[in-house]
Amino acid sequence: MPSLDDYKGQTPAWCPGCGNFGILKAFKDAMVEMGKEPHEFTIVSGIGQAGKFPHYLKCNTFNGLHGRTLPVATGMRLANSGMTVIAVAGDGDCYGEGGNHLIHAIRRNINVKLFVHDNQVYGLTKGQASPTSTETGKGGMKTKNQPFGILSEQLNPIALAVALDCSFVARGFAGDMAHLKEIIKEAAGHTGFSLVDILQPCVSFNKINTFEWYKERVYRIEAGYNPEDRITAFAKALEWGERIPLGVIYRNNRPTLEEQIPLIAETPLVKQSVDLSRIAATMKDFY
Amino acid sequence: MPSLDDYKGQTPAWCPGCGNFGILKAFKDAMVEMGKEPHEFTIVSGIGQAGKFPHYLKCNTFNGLHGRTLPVATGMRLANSGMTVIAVAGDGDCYGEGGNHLIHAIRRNINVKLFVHDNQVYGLTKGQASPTSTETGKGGMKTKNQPFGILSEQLNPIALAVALDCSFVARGFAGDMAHLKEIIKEAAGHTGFSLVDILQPCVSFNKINTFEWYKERVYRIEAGYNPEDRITAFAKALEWGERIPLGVIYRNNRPTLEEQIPLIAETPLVKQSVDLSRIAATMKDFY
Amino acid sequence: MDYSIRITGEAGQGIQTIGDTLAKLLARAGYYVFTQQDYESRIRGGHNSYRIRFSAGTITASQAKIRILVPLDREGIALHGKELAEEGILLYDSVSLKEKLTGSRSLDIPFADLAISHGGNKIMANTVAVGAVLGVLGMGLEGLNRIITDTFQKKGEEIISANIRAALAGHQYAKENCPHCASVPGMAEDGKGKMLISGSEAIGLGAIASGCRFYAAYPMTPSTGIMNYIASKAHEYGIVVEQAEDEIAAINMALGASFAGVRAMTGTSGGGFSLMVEGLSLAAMTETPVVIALGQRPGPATGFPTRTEQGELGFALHAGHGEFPRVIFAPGTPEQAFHLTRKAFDLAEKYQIPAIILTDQHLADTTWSYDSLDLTGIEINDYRLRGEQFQALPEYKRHAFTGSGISPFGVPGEARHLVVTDSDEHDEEGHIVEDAETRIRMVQKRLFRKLPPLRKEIAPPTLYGHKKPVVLLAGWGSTFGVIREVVDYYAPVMDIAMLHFSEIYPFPATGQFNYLKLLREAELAVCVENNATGQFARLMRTETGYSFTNMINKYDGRPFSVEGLVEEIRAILG
Amino acid sequence: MDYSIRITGEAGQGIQTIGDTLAKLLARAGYYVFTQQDYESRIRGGHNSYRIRFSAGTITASQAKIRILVPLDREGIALHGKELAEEGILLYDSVSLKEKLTGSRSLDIPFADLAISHGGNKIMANTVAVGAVLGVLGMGLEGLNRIITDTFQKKGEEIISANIRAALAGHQYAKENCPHCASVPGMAEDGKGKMLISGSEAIGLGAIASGCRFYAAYPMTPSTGIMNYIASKAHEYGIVVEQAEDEIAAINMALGASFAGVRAMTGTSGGGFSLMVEGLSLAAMTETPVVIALGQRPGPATGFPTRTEQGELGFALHAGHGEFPRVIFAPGTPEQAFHLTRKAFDLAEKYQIPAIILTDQHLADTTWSYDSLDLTGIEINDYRLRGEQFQALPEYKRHAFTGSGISPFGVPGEARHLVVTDSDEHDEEGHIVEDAETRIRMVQKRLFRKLPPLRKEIAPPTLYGHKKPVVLLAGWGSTFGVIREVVDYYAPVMDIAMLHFSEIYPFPATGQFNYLKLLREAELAVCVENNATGQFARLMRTETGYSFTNMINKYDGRPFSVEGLVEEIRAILG
Ligand SMILES: Cc1ncc(C[n+]2csc(CCOP(=O)(O)OP(=O)(O)O)c2C)c(N)n1
Ligand SMILES: Cc1ncc(C[n+]2csc(CCOP(=O)(O)OP(=O)(O)O)c2C)c(N)n1
Ligand code: SF4
Ligand code: SF4
Ligand SMILES: [Mg+2]
Ligand SMILES: [Mg+2]
Repeated sequence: MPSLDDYKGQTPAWCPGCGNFGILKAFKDAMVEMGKEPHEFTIVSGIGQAGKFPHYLKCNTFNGLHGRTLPVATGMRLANSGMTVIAVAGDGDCYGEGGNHLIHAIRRNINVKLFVHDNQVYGLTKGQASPTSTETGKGGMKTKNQPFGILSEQLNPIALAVALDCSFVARGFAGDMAHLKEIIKEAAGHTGFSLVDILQPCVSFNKINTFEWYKERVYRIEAGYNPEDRITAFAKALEWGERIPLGVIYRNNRPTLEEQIPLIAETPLVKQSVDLSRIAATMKDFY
Repeated sequence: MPSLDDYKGQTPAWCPGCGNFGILKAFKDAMVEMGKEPHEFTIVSGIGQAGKFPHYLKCNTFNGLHGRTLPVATGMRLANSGMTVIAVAGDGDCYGEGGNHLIHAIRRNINVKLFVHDNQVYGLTKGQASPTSTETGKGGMKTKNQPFGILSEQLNPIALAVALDCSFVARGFAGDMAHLKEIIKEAAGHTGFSLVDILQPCVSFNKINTFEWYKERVYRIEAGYNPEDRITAFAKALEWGERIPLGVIYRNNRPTLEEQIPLIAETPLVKQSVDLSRIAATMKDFY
Repeated sequence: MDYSIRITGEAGQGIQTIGDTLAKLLARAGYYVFTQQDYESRIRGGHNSYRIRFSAGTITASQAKIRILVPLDREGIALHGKELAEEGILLYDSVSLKEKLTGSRSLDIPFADLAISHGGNKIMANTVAVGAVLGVLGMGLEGLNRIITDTFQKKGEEIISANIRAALAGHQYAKENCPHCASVPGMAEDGKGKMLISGSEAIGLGAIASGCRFYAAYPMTPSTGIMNYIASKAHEYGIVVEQAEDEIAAINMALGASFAGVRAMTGTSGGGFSLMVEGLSLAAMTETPVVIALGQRPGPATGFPTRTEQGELGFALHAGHGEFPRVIFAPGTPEQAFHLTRKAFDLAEKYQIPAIILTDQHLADTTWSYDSLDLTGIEINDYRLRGEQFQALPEYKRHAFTGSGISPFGVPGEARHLVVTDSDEHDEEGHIVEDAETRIRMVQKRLFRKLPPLRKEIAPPTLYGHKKPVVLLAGWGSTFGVIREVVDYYAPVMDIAMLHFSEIYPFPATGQFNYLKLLREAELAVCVENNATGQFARLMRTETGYSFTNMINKYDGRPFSVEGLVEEIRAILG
Repeated sequence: MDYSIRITGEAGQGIQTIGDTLAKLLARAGYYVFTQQDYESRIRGGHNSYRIRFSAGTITASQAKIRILVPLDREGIALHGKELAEEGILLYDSVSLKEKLTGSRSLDIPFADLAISHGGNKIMANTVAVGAVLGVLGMGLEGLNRIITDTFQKKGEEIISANIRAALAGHQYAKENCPHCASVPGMAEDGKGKMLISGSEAIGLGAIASGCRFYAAYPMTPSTGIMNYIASKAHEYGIVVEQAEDEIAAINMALGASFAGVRAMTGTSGGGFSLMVEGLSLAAMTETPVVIALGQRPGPATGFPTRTEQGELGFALHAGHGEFPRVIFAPGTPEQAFHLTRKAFDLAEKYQIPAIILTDQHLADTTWSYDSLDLTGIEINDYRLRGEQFQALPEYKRHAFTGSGISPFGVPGEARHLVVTDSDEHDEEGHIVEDAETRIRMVQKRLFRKLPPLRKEIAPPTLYGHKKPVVLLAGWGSTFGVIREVVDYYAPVMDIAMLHFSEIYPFPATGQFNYLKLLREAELAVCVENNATGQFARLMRTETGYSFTNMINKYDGRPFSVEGLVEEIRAILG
């Protein structure tokens, strides 16, 4: 059984007080509680503060490009469907640069767990608006590179995911580690593409959506809530502002991409040996 | 006043019987009825059968890259907010290659009219699955390049647009030209980003979603329907299969991007003269 | 014996089926066959053509003169009629074309009427036409009947026999009405069947024979053929084929699969490759092997989607931000394509770098005939650390500095060791760093340590023709076939040879074969390129300082023809 | 008078504010100033440094020897202490650093305590430090007080006076406790203020002065500074600045705006440029002008996000599928950046092509001082057809073949004429074609007709130093400053010069200035590049056949230092 010590990675280069620390803690705790060994999973991360995540614990890691976590993770799962593959991305990373891959990863229902460190800002590049930033006119921040303010409507990733019939959609909060840990475990246990949008205060660049701001608004979704009804889930997804729901918002049991490919339904591709004995026979097709 | 003759373009290279002819006809009729002159609007199109559209009528035209209609159209509108800008794309073009731009154009609410010729297939490249193709296991087609069938869940562009709070969302059908014409006029008249998904039978490569298939299923949305309620719209958006609604599914009055930029709220950028007399004064900032 | 058949028609009229059937029959009959298609970027209408050349000897290009012309459209007569040989014949259906020709070189065959009267349906007109061509050639119908039986197996006995009757009707009609056609030999002498394979299929087959297990791509002409071929063998060979949402996803998926431990590939054309360029750079930084088939077509931008050009050599060479090594192969024939695809996979894995197979629409879509492809030595060197072997290591660092310069590449999950990599500059373990010392060593490892051994792997160019040529025609990639035929054409009257480069980068050294000496000693050294700017000539100058005496460039979107190139060279010779 | 100040600390400790304030004060006091920062890709923590060099004469690089070192972190002492000059002084707060130094070259100033006791809040420790540096330099506080007043205007009188008190406390403490500091002159002789501008700001200012009306980009270090600067002037100059969802969108937006009739630009770094490459090719095919600022940083992939390299010359030159012309400028100074940005806009519009401004993190982030930038001739040539002039044309074809080779470019909507373009190969009107003849003429128009006049626009390289040099140091882009200083260093003892290329492509002709002769006649011709492979040297060989006698390459992600380059040259001299 792994212990927290097995998960000790490099010293984080995050700012003191950053919400990412809470996510890191919740994640490690979840892995330890699930008895997952570091070599049993791979994290694919992008570029941004969130992208540095895998360096700060221990696991197989592919820290790729900004915005491209999901295609890499998809290729990995198809090649090795025995491996747990986790994608860690920033809100800019995943909803901005990588938006198209999100749409299509959800459609594929590749069994990847996506954790978005959603600080509603571009952290690493010093405070530009991200897709989830609130419009300046609606109380959002001002940025240096947007002379007319943030004008695009704040993206609601949860509503987007529900609309795309995403297999598992949840929201967590870096300031509620215990709850977040449970969501991480639930996502990891779910079979199918899982999006967990994690509210993550950026203490350096987002002076609006602070720990306090979130704490005043978030609530754990009530017990009787049925996350399997898409219309209900859509309505729940639209909640934002005064009250922000935390927890599993939508879930279904669509078959995963991997399950639908007979070739790898039993044995991961990487475990199958290559047989070239039939090449000569195949060449005969051309006669 | 323009007449249909003013809109005579090149001879279409589409297959005889293609649904695109109906769209072309409806579009020209709409323009003529609206009294729009060819030089008064610009069509930005992508690559695919749909992308050839502007060559087959008369108008200012930027036939750009596969998937990139919306950014080009956005740049155009920002530079010339006095120009009507229409984007014409294929389903592969706009929901596949260009999916990210769709998300963000909707968020921006740039006042561009997007017409998607949705034939649920890649026409020009000879019959691969598009994002809106039905899964093979659910009655969809078989393709040459997908040995395990079409496995990704069929994209619902209407639901996606509603989730993103798109300013105007409608569905038309190439086989119901009169109705389509009205939708085109309504979209053109709406202030805000407008997505019109047009069901367009591809007689060469989509042997499933034929004119007949659609005709059996489509219906014009009932009179009392309220397209301004987002939850209702979401429920309506999910209708597909037995019954497919045609008409305006969702609409709101969000301010457009152009309206929110004070600089161009009155006069289009392209009409404003450049004044360099203050450059010397600006240089003084550096002292 | 060296004949050309040309079938023309609108897209959708079925000239591809007619052409494919005839080409297959001729190859099965033992002829050397070469086919080439010319088509527009549309699905129906327009004007397309299908050329089949067959001969008792090796052929590697089309020829202009047509022996049998079968126009299914009137444009075919207008555009190609003048290319009909003196002894040639034009087979057409005056009723369908609404045009009646005069003169002894045309034969009016009522394809549609015969189809209706013998097959019961106009749809079989193309079958009648195939039968008629065989009749003109004096070949039997057994082969065709076999193909009909195979093709319509699922449609039932009825359809099969109707088609067989239709074919017979065309055959008889032609034989009866074309008396002077009897002179055509019915069979190649040796009677041994040839295989017929396109460039795309050869790359696909090469990938399969390299143990490729993952292919992700977004459709784009002229690369889609590779995907289709590999997809057709996916079940049999255990290959996951995934249509990506865009080309960025395609290459990143391939990198994910490769990192996970399987051989992975993607393919595209110039526009899609443009989108893959960031991923290419990622492959380099993370030292993740990947093979990319880049099928060129005329650019810039969308250009001519269905036509050919060699316009992206410079781009392939320099694509990607930052500095890193790569391999670039530009096969000249399907045979080379097969072998070089295998070599590309091997080198990509061995050196943990990206390898690019640079083809174009011409090579992708033409089919060539061979007795067979050489399969000796088809085996896979597995350069990855797996299972026991990986677990047994006392410690493991993905990007370790080693004696060979190549870091050990373990398959994640196969041992307790962690496999970590990063697109940021990283240390031996794969974690982010900021310091100058590590950076220097990593650049040296990724770049300077790999290049010299990599360069040793590269084979010199091929010399075809005279061993001490006075006239030397240089080329790369898909011009192999046409240059070779032009050399044959001029060989009787001058000391001429072809110098063909198919392994382009690292640029071949001269140790094994001093091709520079040959170039310098030739009186005329002409660089023949299917592009406007002479990209290979430029590369040659950069790499060796050598400048060709002459250049022949073609940039109209069409491949060189033998006749055209012969003329261009004649003009140079003066 | 040639002094260097270095401030070090963790990210977030405020060394940038201290550095900016001091640099501005020194420039305002009439000194020539050069600043350079070294920072990591993180927001807080780590170890950063800010160098300020100032002098009575022109300076274009940093120097290693530190006259005043202000470490806000202990690492600053460890890493930079050894670079402290004999006469230098180290100002530190032993309480905050929890470390007490001995020796006469350090001065312990209780920054934090003085801030609390005089300003009332520890937060003013940095103000104390600035005051202390001024005290050490023997400069007055008037300038600082003005900056404090400006900066804290919105925060109110209270804060302003507290800061002024804090500054005074630091100033007095330093003066009193640093007796030998009195020897430092308080003012530059001429007393005339200098402007201080970074490469990024200069490009931004140049864009504004070119009539740029649209800037779309996605944030990426080190190009974000350009966007920020232009955004800061958007209201004043009527510029729409749009943050795109990705770089693909950014370039396509710029093309849309450009087509619509306004001058448009985008900026990015290598990774983002990789994503723009397809759009670049689109610009070429549709002949839509666009200016792209490409700020290089060490690659491949993410590399070193905040560091410098000249690794993308070959990429910028060959980026994009298909063959097309482009302009590439690589300014060596902010002044050049300003003027070349203007020239880039002009040429892009005149020839309807993409123009690339190739900089790097070093040029982007260093600030340089000038008496002023030359604004004579700041005017805009409008090459578009608008309003009456456009409407008056009897007919109009966007891609017409003309005598000059340049097609008329009308602004859509300004006349009844339609403006049509296509990424496919097209006819004069802009509609899709498939034929060979049009293709040939279009390639000739886009490529061959434009290149010769374009090449004539390109200025030759700059020669600095001896007119008949025995040692010639060649460079391009951001190495201008350091090479220039090295030339000055060696000038007393040898005939040395710098040959600097800032207009890179089309490669400068030799008609106006036969730089090749100079290179060939030099005994040593050294190509100095901030990359691993010598990309400029390669380009020189390709374009001219000339090979440098020596190369000096640096690829650790750091810019050359004067001292380092002096040593490397000494090693070559033997
Ligand atoms: C292709 C590309 N474009 C831009 C960048 C620069 N960049 C690095 S991180 C980042 C955004 C960071 O925001 P987010 O993804 O929200 O992550 P955070 O830092 O907030 O965790 C950007 C724009 C890049 N590395 N690659
Ligand atoms: C970057 C890029 N990738 C791929 C292509 C090839 N391509 C051209 S059209 C097309 C798809 C066409 O499908 P769709 O957009 O649905 O349009 P349709 O032809 O069905 O109208 C593709 C993949 C391309 N031109 N550019
Ligand atoms: S900038 Fe924001 S997101 Fe990044 S480490 Fe600092 S607090 Fe966290
Ligand atoms: S392929 Fe399909 S979409 Fe394209 S023109 Fe033909 S019928 Fe229409
Ligand atoms: Mg973020
Ligand atoms: Mg389609």
